[in-house]
Amino acid sequence: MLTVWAILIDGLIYASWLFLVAAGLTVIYGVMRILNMAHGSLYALGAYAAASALGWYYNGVGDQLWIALAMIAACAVMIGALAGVIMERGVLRLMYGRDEVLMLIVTFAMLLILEDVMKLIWGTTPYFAYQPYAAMGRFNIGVLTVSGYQLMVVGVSVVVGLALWFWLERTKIGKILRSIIHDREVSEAMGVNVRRMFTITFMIGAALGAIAGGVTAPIISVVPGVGVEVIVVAFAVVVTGGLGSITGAAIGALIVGLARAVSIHTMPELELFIVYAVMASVLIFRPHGLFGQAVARKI
Amino acid sequence: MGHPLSRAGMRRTLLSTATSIALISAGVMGISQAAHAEDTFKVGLVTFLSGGASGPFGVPAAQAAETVIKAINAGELPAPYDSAGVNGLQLESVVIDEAGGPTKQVEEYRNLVQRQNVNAVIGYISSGDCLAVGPVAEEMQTFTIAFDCGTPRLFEDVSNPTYLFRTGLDAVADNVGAAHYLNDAKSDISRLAGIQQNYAWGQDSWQDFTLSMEQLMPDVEIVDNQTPQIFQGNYGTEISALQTRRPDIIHSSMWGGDMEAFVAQANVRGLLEQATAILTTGESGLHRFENQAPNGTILGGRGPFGGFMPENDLSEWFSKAYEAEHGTPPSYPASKMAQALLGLKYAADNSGAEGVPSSEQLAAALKGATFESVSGTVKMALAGGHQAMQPMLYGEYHYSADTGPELRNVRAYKGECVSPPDGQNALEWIKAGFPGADCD
Amino acid sequence: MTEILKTEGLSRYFGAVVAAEDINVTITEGEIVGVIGSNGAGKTTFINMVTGYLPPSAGTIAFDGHPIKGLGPRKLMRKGLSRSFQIPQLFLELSVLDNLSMALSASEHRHLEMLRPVRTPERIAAADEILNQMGITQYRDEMVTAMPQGARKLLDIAIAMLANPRMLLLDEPTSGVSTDEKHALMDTVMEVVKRRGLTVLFVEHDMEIVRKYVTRVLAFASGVVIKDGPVEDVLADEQVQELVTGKRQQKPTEGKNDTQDETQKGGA
Amino acid sequence: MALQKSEIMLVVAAAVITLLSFAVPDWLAFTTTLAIASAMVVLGVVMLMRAGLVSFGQGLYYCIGGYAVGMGGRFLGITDALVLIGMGVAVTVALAMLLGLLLTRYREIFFAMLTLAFSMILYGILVKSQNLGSTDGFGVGNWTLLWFDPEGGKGSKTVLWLATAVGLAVALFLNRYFGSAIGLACEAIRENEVRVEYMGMSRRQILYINYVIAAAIGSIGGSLTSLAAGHVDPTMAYWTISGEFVFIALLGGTGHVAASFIAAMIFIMVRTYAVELFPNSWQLILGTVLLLIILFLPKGIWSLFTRKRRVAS
Repeated sequence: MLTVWAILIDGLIYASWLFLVAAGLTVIYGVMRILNMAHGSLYALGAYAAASALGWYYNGVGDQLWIALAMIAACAVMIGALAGVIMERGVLRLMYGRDEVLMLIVTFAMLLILEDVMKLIWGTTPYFAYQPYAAMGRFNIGVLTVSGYQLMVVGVSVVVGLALWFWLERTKIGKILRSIIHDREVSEAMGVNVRRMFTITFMIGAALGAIAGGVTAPIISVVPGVGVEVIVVAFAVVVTGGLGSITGAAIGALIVGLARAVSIHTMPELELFIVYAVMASVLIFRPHGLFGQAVARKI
Repeated sequence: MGHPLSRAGMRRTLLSTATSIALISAGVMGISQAAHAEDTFKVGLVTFLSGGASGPFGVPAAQAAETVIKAINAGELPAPYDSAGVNGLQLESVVIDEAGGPTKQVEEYRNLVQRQNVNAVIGYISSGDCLAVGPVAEEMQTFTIAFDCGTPRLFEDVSNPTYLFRTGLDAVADNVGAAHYLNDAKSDISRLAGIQQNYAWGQDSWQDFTLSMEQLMPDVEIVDNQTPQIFQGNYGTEISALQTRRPDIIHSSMWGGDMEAFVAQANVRGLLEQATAILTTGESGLHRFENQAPNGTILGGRGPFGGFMPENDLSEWFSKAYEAEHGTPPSYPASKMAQALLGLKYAADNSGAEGVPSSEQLAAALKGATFESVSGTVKMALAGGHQAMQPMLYGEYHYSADTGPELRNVRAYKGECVSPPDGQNALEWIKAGFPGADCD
Repeated sequence: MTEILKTEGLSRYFGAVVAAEDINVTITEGEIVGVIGSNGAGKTTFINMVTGYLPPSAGTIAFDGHPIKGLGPRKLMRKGLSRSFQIPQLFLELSVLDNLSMALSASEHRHLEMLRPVRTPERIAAADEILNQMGITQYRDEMVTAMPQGARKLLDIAIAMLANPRMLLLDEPTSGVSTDEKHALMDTVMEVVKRRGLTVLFVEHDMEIVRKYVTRVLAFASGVVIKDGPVEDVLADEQVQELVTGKRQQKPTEGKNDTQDETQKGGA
Repeated sequence: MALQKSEIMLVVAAAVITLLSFAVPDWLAFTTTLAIASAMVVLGVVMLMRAGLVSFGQGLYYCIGGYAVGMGGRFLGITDALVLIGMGVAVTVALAMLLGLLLTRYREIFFAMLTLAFSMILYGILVKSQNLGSTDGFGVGNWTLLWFDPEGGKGSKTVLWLATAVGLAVALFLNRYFGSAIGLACEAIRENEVRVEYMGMSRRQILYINYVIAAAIGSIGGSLTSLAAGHVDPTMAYWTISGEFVFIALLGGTGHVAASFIAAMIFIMVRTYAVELFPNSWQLILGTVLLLIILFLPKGIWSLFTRKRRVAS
């Protein structure tokens, strides 16, 4: 029974984190049909930015938890949006209209470049900004302890999910974006400035990636390569859930998170390929993922 | 000793990156003019400059190499290495990134030897790279020192080495030593768990450790072993799984950022109040653990390196010089690189060669030799004189505002205690109950 | 005179939308049948069902006396039932000759050959022949992207013919072609059809063309066949008249119609 | 069948490499061998690309080919290089025939992700196989070639000759294949699957055959790599290695078989020099080169040759 509870709690915590990482990826794909491999680098950028800001803050400036949390959010959003604009305006814009798979390679190239740029800026020494994580303490649930910070990540993830839903369903930009998702050519013909929408979408997607990194920074040690490790798992989540679907990303994250927790608690040996096994088995039965839709060719 | 994120630290990182780039470009410039210059000795240095192993291992090792090579060329080392250069030759280095996997490293090794015409190669943190490069070193007849990799299979695969050396211990010694330390210092434990990165290093470490524990502390129950992916970073689920098993000792061979992240998370979650961690590579975090690892956490340094270095002229000089240049005391990978370079200098100085010593002369000089190093006196007593036999040390981490981080209750185990006699398979030796071990 | 195609109660629904309902048609070998009706009347749905692209919701189809419902396009091609498309379905980045060679290799069941070049002298000769018959020889070595719409239509039909079909369904062969070219195009096509002795069913909006070439007409409206018979009888029918004239009035909005919608992306 | 012009060129190129192997330094021979070996895996990727599919998991077969050589020598005592390569191909074909049944249903990103998943599952299994050395992998024993024992079982010249011969055979085959009915049918599938079915061809059958052949060729590349490097490890199945093959395939383009070989050589040389000259920022250089190629040579470096020819004619 204890194990079952532990699995549920751990699965939920991990799923929230996965959703945070995957949300930006799926938003960008949904609107722009670009599977952004550099999403992992945006995650890393957010993590580095947050870690260095926290390092500066706790190194004599102050030690207020809420200021630290606000700094994480601000830094991550700023650096993510900034990097997003540069990437979209500087590189992706030149490539629109190319094959979907070619865009995948373009973002792979950006990933390689960003990895080294970050190394030139931040060096290779691990950055460690554990203070907020430590400051939020822990809660005991029976024999289990859960860290307050990780519960907060669950909250952040719910908030981000709801905000995205609101943005897409209830705002004007959201409506325009949905029309682009539905039919790009028609929306373009009807006067939608698709390019501007792409820039906005990419900025938001990139900022989401950076937020995921920023929120994770106090938990992990930020080292070169953190982004690369994250990207494939995030891919697996969005593909499982159905590319371009926010609900899909949430459900995909839950399934992968729970499956992983089950494996770690019962068969730790399987952990390495559980994500891929889940993705492959979902795709076998639902070739476009859980919430993905097949587009039939029209003749 | 400031926080690594302080502005000074940042500047230092930038500065050291810049200097290493400058150093490297200088090395490259050297190719054209000094490819066959008779007054230099060219050494290829291979270490991680990118990826997760670069921060904790690769870059400190590269920085140590920078410091030591400069001192060797200037003749500033303490005795017995106070002559300038190696065998009177200026030491020139070519630094290569170890990232990219064994196949690529084999390629790079060939490039180093044949295109860059290096006289010797020092490098390799990853065991996979060592295993792939070892046979090639023999094939290409080039004097090669593996400075850090820990696989005990290295000299099983290259069973009759001529050119290949390792100036450190293998991973067996880490884990046999860890078991001895627990037996001596924590005799009351009953439940043991582990967490290892999911790859060869982690798997081998856990195997060696649990087999040793079965010999030394057969009553201890092994309750769990978690195998998170390497560079995973977030160990929340693993920590709960460990908590539900209620161990009182947690063995981990995780290294670098992973190890530090695990320690910090486990500490916040209260796991490290429940259980004491024994970290076989924990020394690399010694100066970074403040507020993260509880006092009493047991650290190893893969031998008498880093914070476990004995006090002698060389280690004193090295600690000072390294800290002066790079802003933090040397961790064990830095010391191990320094030791490999000292081994090279010893071999060159004693090769009896006129001018540039050949690989054969270097190998003959280092084989079975005894040389002074930052870790004390190194005996090349294993693998037919090709691998160092050194003591293994463990100690408890303690931090106080007055003293800073320090190691207490340090226990040292002789090389003869933690390494199997020459030629014997490590696993069989452990399973047989360490025959011939001298642990007094 | 043998029956070649027979449908009974053929229907297709998209959710609540009736695309085709209870279509009972029998076509005899050698007939040239015109299909008329406004956009969205179910003409293309009918062709898509008969050629295996859309599974029918109900009803049966028999080709040459054998039931063919449930068979895919590939199997139907093999049985001698071929079609062309309203929007030509071509390999845009391959040369015209390669498009044709491919069709020939498939009709010879040799499309899995790995070592022989696909352009054998025999296939080149056969391709040249049909290009000549269709009057598009000048595009032989061009990529399809370099061809004008009318030539693409002809190439699309040529490919359909290379499968050696017994029956050919042409989906709006003259749509997208200028009024001047329509007659020339149909002359060319029907010339080849006659030479090959094919049974043909084609969808057409231009009543002049219908009158000129067909012996029999099927009139569709709202997914149902409202009239089936000799060309003069059908066109004289009041209901059909209404349909035809009504359709003429509708013409400016053609692009927004749902049949059109269903088909407009074909070439993309 | 008379030799085509490009076939003569391929034969000449192979002959030149063989002759040069006597003159060039050992490291260049080794690098060339690796380039030829990875070019073969890349050709498999190119085969799939021509059919409109991008595999991010060709490392699966590259790895199987490598491990077949290593394990055949270690556990079965087989030393003949050709037999070892053949074993790899046999295992690969068996697996590809199984996975192909599933994978031919998928397109685009789903194909890419599923291929990636399968190669990562193999990676996971190998990492867990402690008796195969886990992530460290293991050394490939000495091997022979048709009863003779080249340079004491290792010899980088012999493996270059072997790679050149095998590479030539594969290149000649694929050169024919790309111009054959099935080769063209693959391109047709990329362009318009509906028409392919309406020509009476089965796209799944064509894709299936194409996939299995691509896998077999990838396996040969893996076998040659492990014979040359003398070591195998699970990295061969890791997704970044597969990404590298896609990288090289794009670099070369799908225009001609020779493009993959040239691109593989360029890639390895660029990487070698970037690693050497800028050990701290070689990824940056690689990424920039990749972007520039996609931007200015969307059809790969081979378009340089065809463009020139078009200008000339």
